[in-house]
Amino acid sequence: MLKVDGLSVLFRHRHGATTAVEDVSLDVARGEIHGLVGESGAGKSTIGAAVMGLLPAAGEITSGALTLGDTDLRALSPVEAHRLRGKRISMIFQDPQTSLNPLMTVEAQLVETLLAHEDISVDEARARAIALLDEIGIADAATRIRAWPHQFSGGMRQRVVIALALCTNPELIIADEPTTALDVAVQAQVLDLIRRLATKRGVGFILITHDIGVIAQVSDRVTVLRGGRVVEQGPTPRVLGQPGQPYTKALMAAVPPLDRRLDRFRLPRVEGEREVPGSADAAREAEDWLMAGTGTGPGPALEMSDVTVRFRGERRGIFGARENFTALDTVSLSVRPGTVMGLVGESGSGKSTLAKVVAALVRPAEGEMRLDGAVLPPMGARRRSDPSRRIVQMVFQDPYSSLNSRHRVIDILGEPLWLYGLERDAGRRARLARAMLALVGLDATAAERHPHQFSGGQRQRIAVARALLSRPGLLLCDEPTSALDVSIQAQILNLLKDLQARFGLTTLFISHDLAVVRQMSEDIAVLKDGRLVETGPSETFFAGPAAQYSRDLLAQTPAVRFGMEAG
Amino acid sequence: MFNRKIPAAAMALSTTVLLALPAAAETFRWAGTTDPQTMDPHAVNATPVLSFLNNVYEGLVRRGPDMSVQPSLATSWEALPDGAGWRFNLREGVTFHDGSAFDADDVLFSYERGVSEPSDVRSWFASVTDVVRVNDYAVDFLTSAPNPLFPGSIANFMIMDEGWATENGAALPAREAETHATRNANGTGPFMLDARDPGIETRLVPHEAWWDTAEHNLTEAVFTPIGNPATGLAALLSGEIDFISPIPLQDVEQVEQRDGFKVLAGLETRVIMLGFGHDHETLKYSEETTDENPFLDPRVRLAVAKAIDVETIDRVIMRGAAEPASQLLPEGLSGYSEEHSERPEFDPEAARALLEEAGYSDGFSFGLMCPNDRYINDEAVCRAVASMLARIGIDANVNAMPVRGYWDELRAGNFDMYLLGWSPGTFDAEHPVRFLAHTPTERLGTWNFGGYSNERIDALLAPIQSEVDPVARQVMLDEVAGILQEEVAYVPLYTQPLIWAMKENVDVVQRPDNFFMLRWVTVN
Amino acid sequence: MPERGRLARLMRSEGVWLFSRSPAAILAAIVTVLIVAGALMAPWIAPTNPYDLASFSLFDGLLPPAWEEGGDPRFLLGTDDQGRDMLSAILYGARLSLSIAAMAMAVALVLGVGLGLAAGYLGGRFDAVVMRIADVQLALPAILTALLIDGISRGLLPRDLHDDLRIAVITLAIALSLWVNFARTARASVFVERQKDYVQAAIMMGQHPLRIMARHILPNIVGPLLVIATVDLASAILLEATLSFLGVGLPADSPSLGTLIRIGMQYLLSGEWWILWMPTVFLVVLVVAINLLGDFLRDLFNPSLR
Amino acid sequence: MVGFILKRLVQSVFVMLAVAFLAFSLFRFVGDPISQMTGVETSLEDQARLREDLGLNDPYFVQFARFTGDMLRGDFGYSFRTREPIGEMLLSRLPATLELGVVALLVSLVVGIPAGVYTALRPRGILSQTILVGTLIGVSIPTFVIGILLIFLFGVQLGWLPTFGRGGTVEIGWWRSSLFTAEGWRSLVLPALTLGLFQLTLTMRLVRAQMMEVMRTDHIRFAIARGVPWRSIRYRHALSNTMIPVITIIGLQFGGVIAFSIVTESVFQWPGMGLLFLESIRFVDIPVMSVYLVVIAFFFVLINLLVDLLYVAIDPRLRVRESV
Repeated sequence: MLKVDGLSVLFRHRHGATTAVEDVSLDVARGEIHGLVGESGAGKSTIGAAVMGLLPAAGEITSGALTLGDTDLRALSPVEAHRLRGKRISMIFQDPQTSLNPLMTVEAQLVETLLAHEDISVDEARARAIALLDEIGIADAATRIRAWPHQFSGGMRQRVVIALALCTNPELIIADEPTTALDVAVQAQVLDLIRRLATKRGVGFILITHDIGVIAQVSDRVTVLRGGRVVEQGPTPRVLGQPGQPYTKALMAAVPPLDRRLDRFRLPRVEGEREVPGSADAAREAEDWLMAGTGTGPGPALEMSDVTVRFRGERRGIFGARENFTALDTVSLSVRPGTVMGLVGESGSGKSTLAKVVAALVRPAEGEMRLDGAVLPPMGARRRSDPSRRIVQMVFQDPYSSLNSRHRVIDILGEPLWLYGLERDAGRRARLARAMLALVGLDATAAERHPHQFSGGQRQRIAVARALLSRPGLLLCDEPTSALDVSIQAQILNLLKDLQARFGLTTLFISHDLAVVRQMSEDIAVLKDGRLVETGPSETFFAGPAAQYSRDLLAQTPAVRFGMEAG
Repeated sequence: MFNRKIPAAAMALSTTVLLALPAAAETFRWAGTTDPQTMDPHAVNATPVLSFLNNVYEGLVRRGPDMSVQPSLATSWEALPDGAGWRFNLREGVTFHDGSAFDADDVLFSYERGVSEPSDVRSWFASVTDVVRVNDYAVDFLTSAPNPLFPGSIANFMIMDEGWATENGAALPAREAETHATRNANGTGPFMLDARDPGIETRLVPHEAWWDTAEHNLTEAVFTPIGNPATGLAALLSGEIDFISPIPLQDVEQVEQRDGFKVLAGLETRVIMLGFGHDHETLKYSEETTDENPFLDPRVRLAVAKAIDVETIDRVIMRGAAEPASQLLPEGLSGYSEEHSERPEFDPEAARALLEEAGYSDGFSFGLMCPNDRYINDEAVCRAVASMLARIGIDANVNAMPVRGYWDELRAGNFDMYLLGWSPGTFDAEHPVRFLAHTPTERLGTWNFGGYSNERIDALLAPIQSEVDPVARQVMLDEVAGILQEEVAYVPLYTQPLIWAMKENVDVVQRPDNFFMLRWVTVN
Repeated sequence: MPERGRLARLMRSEGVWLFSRSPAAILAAIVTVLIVAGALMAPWIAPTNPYDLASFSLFDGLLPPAWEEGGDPRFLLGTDDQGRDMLSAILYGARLSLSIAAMAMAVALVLGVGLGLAAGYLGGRFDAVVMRIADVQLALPAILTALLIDGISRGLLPRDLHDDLRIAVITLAIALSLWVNFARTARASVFVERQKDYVQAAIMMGQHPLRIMARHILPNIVGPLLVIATVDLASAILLEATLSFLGVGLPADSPSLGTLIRIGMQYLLSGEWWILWMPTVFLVVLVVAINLLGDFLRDLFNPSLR
Repeated sequence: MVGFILKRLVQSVFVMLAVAFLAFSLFRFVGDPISQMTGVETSLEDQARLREDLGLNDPYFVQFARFTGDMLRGDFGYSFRTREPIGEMLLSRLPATLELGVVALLVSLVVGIPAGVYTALRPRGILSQTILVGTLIGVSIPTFVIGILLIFLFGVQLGWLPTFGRGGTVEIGWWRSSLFTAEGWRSLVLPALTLGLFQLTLTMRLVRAQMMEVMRTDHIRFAIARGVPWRSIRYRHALSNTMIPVITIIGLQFGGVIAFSIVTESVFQWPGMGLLFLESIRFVDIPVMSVYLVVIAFFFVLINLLVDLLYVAIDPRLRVRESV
């Protein structure tokens, strides 16, 4: 149905032009789901945009043929191309929150799209829209259709987006990271829906994602991309099961397995990969400094008893009074000294709130916290000079906003040393900061540069270095790698595992990804809607979870089960 | 008592007007910069109000086109024996706008109202001890001392109808809250108040039963205030209004060049002068001379007078429309001293010599206080004076300010030299002496901010006021003028021009007191 | 560890490239630099010193520009009613207007950003109070603020001190009517930055709130503030002209551009067109240039528009 | 809803009180009203008595308490100049200012929004650049110069429009309007244009920036990807999302319109509250000044409240509460 032959795309910008996609060929048959996988910057979205004719202004197709059935897409005039969009090819975007026009009802948007391509009456259009919503699983569609987009949950909204893309029975739908913004449970349902539409309606899908689990679960064929070039292509079981190319192998090795725990990700070297090991002796100097600080013993034990957090509800509109929203409900938890406790739950379960309570960024309504037996004062009560300010450190999720883009790395790293009076002399502070950079695997020249000159992975390394420079006892990691590509994630997880093991840091590791949690934590706790559902050693948990909710969670997490030999 | 000089233009016109027959009837639209505050003739003693109300109300006497005192509601008046006062014989058959008759009671009521506490015209009756009703049509005004000018001085004392005022609760002028008389009127004048929208528009229509013959041919007169001079000029040039006063001096030439429009440039009875701080021990705004006040030395004051080139100020800033002045009142008014009509001539060298003689060869700096929105081009004149004085080494730093705060600053003595304009209410030389030359007391010398004091002048004031023989009176006035000139109490600069602009087909009479009389307006 | 020119270096590299591509911005920059330089060097390049009363005489009053017939080569752009050389008056006037506008801007910047930053960061009652004060300020027209301050300074200060403080009075009046823009913008930006992780991290580490505001948040909200600054600089100059028109402006013997225009207004129809038009055109060119620069900065700092 | 409005009204009382206090403190500093109210020949004694009668010698706070007390009872006091009740004066001048302000705002919206949309959709077009620079020049010339120029061009040279004042007014109860006669509209054109020009540029630039921002959002890209006709994308999807933030800013700008009206009214002799305020300054008519400012503060707060309510009415996210 869709045939892409030798596609190359060029992006023009102030330093000249870079080739985003080079000589990519792929074809998608009716009813086939073709996965496009690769790390960020591999050119997946560019290919999708090129097919739709929606390349950004600076982009330009330099060569290659794009044919849909017997229509040559590149030969179309802008008017013809626009008429084709929605009629024969549709597209779905990543974030359902922003994909729908907030000021128009779902009905208005559906009817408008239908009338754009078919001359049918408004009533007919509405009837077809309602039927479509029913088909994709929105209960009571007839009344729900008149609702506004903000009245739908994330998952439901993505279903509406799919309905919009589907309503004009296109031959091909390009889905760009359709499930990345969704929770695991909802992601599973959406992927099933896509599977059903492909087989039942014969719609061809191009499924663009960086999540190999999603590809494994639902795609028929897959193309692995790196730097705009096709690394490998073929039926999914073969490509993922027996990867031919070294890059694919490395990619698969970096995927945290759900079925067993590795002591460390074994990342084979891939040519062209710029791995810059920090100079060994500088790293050792930082290590000695840390060892001198934390002493021999492991990090402090953290106990939380009946911690409850209530937020004054968002003023829902001008009319209603505020109702309170309970984020955490009498959570009691204890982290053994020097161990890693994994905290897992869907978005909105309160896992981040818990970390923020420990970090005194959120004020608990009730409950008590203790660090090695001593009371850990909550927000408001914890004075700025309280020793726990130094002992408890946190690594945040979004690498792009956790570092102040106006400061140099040397300033960012020097701040804790100066603040906690660990090192009076400015020169010594700079030396120590460079040493710590080496310890986290970055070269000393990074010190003079600004955060925006680093990749996501490197920034997280800097964030970890900042945390270590206050000689912490307790490290809180709030989804530190969920924004990173799989291979980078593996390196960061290895770093955290090594540092935790070597300095005995008590760590609270938060993630929505069970596979990642399994690799990191000795104990595990599962949160649902602010309540602790289950806690215990992780190996026993993964052997057979006690709570039904945990079991469902485990079942729905897409796992790469192609009998792949262990890494 | 008027000689040829002032106001020639007015004289010529007044004769022709009497002969011209009223042509086709017209609505006459005219504008001015400020709206009369009130329609109550006794509430505010200010030119804009009195000028407007002179079209609606009438006094016992009135002033003609040449400022001569003419009979109005009083047909004749004679001095009572041995200067005890004046008897006024009232005109019979006069009716107010609402038809009620006019008689002596109305005069008595208006007098009581005029001297009441809330009234602002009490000062006119300072010399009046009592008013006696002789009969229905005769009234006596008894004065504490012989007052030869009394009839002329009450030309603006307008008579109200007792019945109408008392019925409508306007027996007294408004104190805090307005009365019926504030926005309504019932006079005997040639025009009736048809509509009054304060600050926006006031409409007058002719009073059919007016006792005098109407010389105008208007069917309706509409007054609108226009604050911004440029907008006012545009209103005239676009034909929306028929007459406006004043227009900026610099636009006179342009208006005259346009066909269909004309300008009447006469002189107002206002002399612009510089005053000194006679009672200031030291200069208040000087950077370096803070221990003495050079202006106390008459030679320094004379130097100031000689350093100012009034001819050039007239040519450049006043476009030649002003008239150099030598005394506190303009030439041509009664009591003007011909003897002292020479002003110190412009001689910077002599000025520097005088300064040297007085011991200020290297000059000094001082504060010159001026209004910026009171007189025509007041701020520009101040800056010109300052630059001329700078040329002889005395540096004035000019502080021009809106008039709203100006009088307080002068009363508080915040100046070393100040600009002042004075228009004598009684159009006689005694007026400026009473207010500007006499030593400041509760009632006299109230505008003598500099605190100038001279026993001889103080002594001469009373005799001047009561001297009946004009020749003897003039001798005394000449002596006063001589002292003021010799001591340079003030430095008179020029008589301010009066600029009226109108359409070609409009004929008016321009009176030097800047009163605009509708009854002499014809639109042909 | 003060971070020195890095921020500037970052902007320049990106800015310079963008700058070179938009002709309007280049033209605006050249014009602004020329005018500002001309104004600052007025005492040296202006033919005469219009503030020195002895340097000009009434005889030279109302002369047309040199190229018109009747013009005098000594006065390139003609003279005003006082005989002041228009060119020098405009240069000195521009210097005064620019310095007033710049000073007013500085005061408004410090006051507005300070209050806006604190209101945004502390929130709660302090924020409500600051916003209500902003409401009060917005409700008062600029002329009233000028009157109030002029009146208060006249009341409190000794008389002679009051006169040479007139410039300070006007500056303060203009500053007071401009600070609200800065406060609102700063407050809005702080709301956004506060949620970001680098601020949360600083709070968690126990840094002093003032330090968080000054070293962490402020450098990140410089963008929008700079845009407001250029636009407000233009409106500050215009405001000074309007205040002069309403009679509350500067004394006539040390004229600013606004005063020159007010004086010029009186000669609008009377044939001496240059007294009004020379300063007005000068003011328009200056204000347009500054606004164009403002637009360029807004696009520079608003990546989505690039 | 009621709670919200009550809270805002309480805040508005505070704002008005603060403005009244500031306005009343003018009492001491702007000049002495008595010298303006009496003639040249009035004796100092009479002036002193007048000052006593008007209670101007009382201590500052006594006068302020009396002033606010009367205000709360609806008695706005009397003008020093014309002795008229100030409430009546303002009421007679209110329609002129409001009508001028609203028409000026309409002009700025009717021209500003389409111009903003056009320059957003064709940023590099020649016409767009000329519009941008043209309006910039318009805004750079002081308002009073523009006013006078328009008067001389259209009033004097061409004679099409009246040069001053407010013609053709029709009385409807106490509201004197100039919207019902051709003459009324002719006298409105020039002042509304002068007052509107500044707002027009502001509105245009706001719409332009916001529109360009919205054109980049996901839901617009999704609409394009669905093949929705361009006209609907631009004017139904993009423009409606553009209008929300623009409306709040325009609401705030209305305060600016009132402030600028002072200059425009004085140039056109437009009998509105702005002109009354200027005259009261020239005449040191303090009661009128103080009451004017409090009324303006009230309008400003009222407009803020209306804008917030309008915001809710337009944006369903705030209006409809329950979520599935």
